[in-house]
Amino acid sequence: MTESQNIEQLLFVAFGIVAAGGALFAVATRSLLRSIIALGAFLTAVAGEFYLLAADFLAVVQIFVYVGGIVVLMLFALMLSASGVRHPMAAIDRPALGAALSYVIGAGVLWGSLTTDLPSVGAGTDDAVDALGRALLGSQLWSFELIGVILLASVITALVIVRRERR
Amino acid sequence: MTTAAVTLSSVLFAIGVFGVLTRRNAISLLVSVEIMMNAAIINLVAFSRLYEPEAMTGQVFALFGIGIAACEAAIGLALVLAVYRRFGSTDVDTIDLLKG
Amino acid sequence: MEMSLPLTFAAGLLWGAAAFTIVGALTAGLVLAERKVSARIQGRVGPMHTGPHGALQTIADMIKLVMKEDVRPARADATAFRLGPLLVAVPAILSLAVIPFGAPLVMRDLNVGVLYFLAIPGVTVIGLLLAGWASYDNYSFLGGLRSSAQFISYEIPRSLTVVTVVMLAGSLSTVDVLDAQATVPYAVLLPFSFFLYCVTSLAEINRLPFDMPEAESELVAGYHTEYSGFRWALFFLAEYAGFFAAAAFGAVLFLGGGNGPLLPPIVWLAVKTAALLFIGMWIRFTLPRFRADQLMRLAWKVFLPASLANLVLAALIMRALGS
Amino acid sequence: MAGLLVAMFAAPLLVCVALLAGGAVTSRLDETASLRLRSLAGWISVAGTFTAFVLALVGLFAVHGGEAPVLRAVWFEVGGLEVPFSLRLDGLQAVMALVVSTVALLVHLYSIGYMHGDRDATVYFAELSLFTSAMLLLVLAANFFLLYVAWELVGASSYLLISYYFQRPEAAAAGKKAFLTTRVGDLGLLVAVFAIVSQAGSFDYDAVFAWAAEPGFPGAWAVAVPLLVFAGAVGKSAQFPLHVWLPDAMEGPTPVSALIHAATMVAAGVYLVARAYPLFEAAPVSLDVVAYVGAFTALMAASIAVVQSDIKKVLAYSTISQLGFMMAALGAGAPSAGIFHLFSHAWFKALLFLGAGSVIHATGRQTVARLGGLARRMPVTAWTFAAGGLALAGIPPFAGFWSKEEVLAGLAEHHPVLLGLLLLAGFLTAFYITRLFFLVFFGPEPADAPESSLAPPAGPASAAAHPPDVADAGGEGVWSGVKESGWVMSLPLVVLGGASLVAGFAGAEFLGRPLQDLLGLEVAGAGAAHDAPAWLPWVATLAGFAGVGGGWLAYGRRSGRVGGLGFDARMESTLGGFYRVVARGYLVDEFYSRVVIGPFVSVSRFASRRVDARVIDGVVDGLARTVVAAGGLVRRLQSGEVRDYLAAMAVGAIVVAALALGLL
Repeated sequence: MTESQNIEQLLFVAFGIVAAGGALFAVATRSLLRSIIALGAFLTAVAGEFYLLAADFLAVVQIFVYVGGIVVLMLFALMLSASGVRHPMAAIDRPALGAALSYVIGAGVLWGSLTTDLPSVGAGTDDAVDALGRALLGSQLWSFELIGVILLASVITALVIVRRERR
Repeated sequence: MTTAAVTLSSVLFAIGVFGVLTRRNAISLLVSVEIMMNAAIINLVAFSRLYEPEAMTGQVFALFGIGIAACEAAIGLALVLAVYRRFGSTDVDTIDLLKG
Repeated sequence: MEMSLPLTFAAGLLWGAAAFTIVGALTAGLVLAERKVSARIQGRVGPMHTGPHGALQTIADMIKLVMKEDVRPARADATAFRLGPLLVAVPAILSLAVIPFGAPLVMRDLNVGVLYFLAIPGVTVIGLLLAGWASYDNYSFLGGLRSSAQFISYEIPRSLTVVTVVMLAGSLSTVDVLDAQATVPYAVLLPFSFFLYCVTSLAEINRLPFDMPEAESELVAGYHTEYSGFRWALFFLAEYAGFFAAAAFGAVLFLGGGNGPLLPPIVWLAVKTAALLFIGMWIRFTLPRFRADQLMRLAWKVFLPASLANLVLAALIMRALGS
Repeated sequence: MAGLLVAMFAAPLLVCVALLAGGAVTSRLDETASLRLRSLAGWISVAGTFTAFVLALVGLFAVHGGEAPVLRAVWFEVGGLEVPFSLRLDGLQAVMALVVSTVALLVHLYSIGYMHGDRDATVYFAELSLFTSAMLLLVLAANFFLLYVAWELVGASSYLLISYYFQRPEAAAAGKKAFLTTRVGDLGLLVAVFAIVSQAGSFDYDAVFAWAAEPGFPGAWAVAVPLLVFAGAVGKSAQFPLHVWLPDAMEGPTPVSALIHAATMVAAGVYLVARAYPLFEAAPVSLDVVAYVGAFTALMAASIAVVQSDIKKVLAYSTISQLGFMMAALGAGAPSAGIFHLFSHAWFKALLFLGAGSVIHATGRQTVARLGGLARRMPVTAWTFAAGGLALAGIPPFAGFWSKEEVLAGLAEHHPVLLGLLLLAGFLTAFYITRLFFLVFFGPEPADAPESSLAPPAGPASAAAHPPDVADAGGEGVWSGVKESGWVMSLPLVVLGGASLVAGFAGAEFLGRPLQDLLGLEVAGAGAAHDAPAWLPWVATLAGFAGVGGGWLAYGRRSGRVGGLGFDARMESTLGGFYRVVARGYLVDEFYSRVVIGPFVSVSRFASRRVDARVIDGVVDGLARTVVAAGGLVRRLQSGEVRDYLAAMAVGAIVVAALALGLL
């Protein structure tokens, strides 16, 4: 194990702590605005994890779509609906039930993944972007097109839903 | 690092589940769902590196996951706005009628 | 240049610190330049008193700004109010990281550099929304919403336009894009892309004729109405950093960046960037402002189709020429 | 090349989807965009059909050059049965594809004029494009399963188009009738497809034909399969006894009638028989059935057409009759003659329908008694109609002459009786089309118009005497506002008029029958078409001229005095009850409603009023009461709170995962 791999691991853990902390804050805070900002921090940290996992392209896409897109969308929704201002959010509801269930699920998933015999870390390819591009326009072309169609459909659907009825 | 990745992903997933079960605001629910989604995507990326670094299947899947998340957010938030207009609140517990 | 990760990390920190200083200095220079250029265009002389020909005027202004009291509206959300300007300024500076200023002078030759440059400023939108929302003021809120709507709308045609460059260069790395222009700059090969890039970039950085969000006449000062002192200076900094980044990036993508005879690359890049900056200022003091609805209509009904058509056309031509 | 096949049917389909989606979105979001889309819809779908037309043309040349494109792909697999998605283009299919796409193109173009200003034009063009796509798929399919799928698609889209004016009860009923009547035949085809795949083990044309050509071909299947296939063809091609839907289908917009009920869909049955010809060859008795049904239908429908009073009904019965000619040729062992007649018929019958549509569009009327003297007002329509009529009557050198000649020659050797029937039908054909032409375009203007067609319009005095039959333009002088239709409507007329004149040469004997060569359908044992008796062409031509001459004597010559309809009245008084029976289509509809529908309705009534209302409802109500009572207990689980459901889901997920891992 080289020194640089060590540092990489360290960074991975650091980003992981940021991510987990952001996620926890996002679900725990009573202010919806802060929850969304925490989500943004969480997503950025996850983008860092992607970078460390040799997925540069995904990391940038994560920032592009998630932070620059979805978080902004959520902020818009928050501001247009003014929820959280006129109606301050209720405190966490039934925390015991949530904690129990999420503990069982999380522990189960963790136990399942750790008891599975995972291979040791393989090296990422050198030109991940190139390989990704080839995969998207080659073997995965149909799924890629399908995603486009789904996106278009959801955009239209969202437009139709949000549009105000004519009086 | 694989262990770290699956651990992180499990923890994040559990946090997301907790949020979904305990929050009452529709936007908060979406936030929690996005957290769960990211937990899954982290696994995809990590395993993509483990199993078939050349085929990129995991990364492609992760990319699709992000795309689907965008769709989900668009429609979900549109619904939130529509619900807000009708009920004056985005609290999911106020929406307990099948017919608005 | 292959560096080990810790070294990269340290270099990154250094770059960050340097960048903030450099951007501060750049902003001072750009503001002065802008005031001088506007004065020339309007037949005035501009600042003359502080320093020779007013050269130190902006320095004085900056000192004044930093010394001013930091006012915050009573009902404002404190966290969001503080976070807003930071989230606007930091991405603008971060986006400079992938611009190749000359052979060794690029902080990080990401193999997704172009995409990075397009993605990072997207975070700015969050800052704009937060700043507008947190000020608890209708003008600010409207300004924030308008700015972010404008930003998001123009981000799409801008990205689509840059895709033509990526297709032609066959790489997402800014360094590769630069190398690919060793003989002919892309402005010659992709003139329409260049035009679209310039116009949408002007809109992205909120400059005239697209500076609707801060239109003084109707919104006072948009999302930064309630800001003062250092936080206001951050917005100002971000605007000029963004202006500079867009020009430098345009010079790299379309004008061959540091490529040029005789002179060292950094000088060539400076010359080309300065030319684009000058054009930006020129436009600012020549054209009138658009109305908000015109602005959005322009983005969705003109620029989006135009950039799509440009993309398809470029792809077809490349296919036909077999490159 | 395989892409060509997909693109051919996909182009109109894409247009259909785009129009429907665009219509749905714009009508919901933006009124002006919706209006703009409606006015553009026609041109969009013309573009789609034009693409298909160009591709069909390319395909035709490719086939001619000997390289027929083929596409093979597995569609899905069910329990070891592989259902292919395979397309191909051989001579027969290339000719059909060209006919379909050309007529569709012209009809789309014509529809832009005809449907101008219609409120639902977007939907209309989407449906028309859907039909075109389905029809092309039907033609291009290379296996029976895909053929059946396309067959149903064609049926469904035709249903949509027939009942396009669904606010009118007649149109809705006509659509239903067409759908249900053809369904009777479709059932036969469905059973045939099942039988084929269970016996031959494959859907592919080639494999099935190889199976049929085996020496030990089992006897019962050999007869049953072609007859079942023919049942499908009888339904779609409106042969006796399932012909009753076609006249009613005239409730649809007239361009639809031209496309579906003249040139393409009704020809699908003929195509089907020609396509499955090897199956029929294996059982000569099935060929005889085809021949007799076809010839009988030809004569019967021709006689009905003579006495119809609605311009479109005349053409509808004429279509049935001509399809009978084609079927007769197929049954007599001359498939290429049948397809040749299909080919030429498509042009002139589409022309006649579009001409009729032009008249209806201009005048708003379609009863011959209320038309007349239109030749001066609408010269293009009149002269192209005349060309179509001459082609239908079989007057040389028009298209119908050459193909009818081939049909008759095919019958000459083995079926002298049928030959006689068809000669008589040919005479009647010439007669009724001449009658129609003179009644519509010559003679005086209708009684509610001034005496001279040149005189200025008179007052509305007499208009009220005749109730409007579609939507009368009002009480002014009847033809005063009538003028030739715009270019989008007259261009297709002129093109089809030209085609009616020259299309026949494609299969003419003195040119070496290039069309028949391309089809590659000639049956091994049947040289009959080539050595027909020398007198036959003369007799046939004579029959045609006799019909035209008779028509002129009865309706053209003395039209000035008795308003053209005098001969109808004379026929009625001479023939008496028989005339009325014929006019009502030999009472087939009445027969059905008495013998089939009546008992069916009474059985249904019994089932609904006694069995259903008392027995079944009693059981169901009892069950329902039990369920309601039980539901009252479970109701408490349905709190309507999203998060309760989510929690339940999470618990469920845990349980399922535990079960899957064997922990519970």
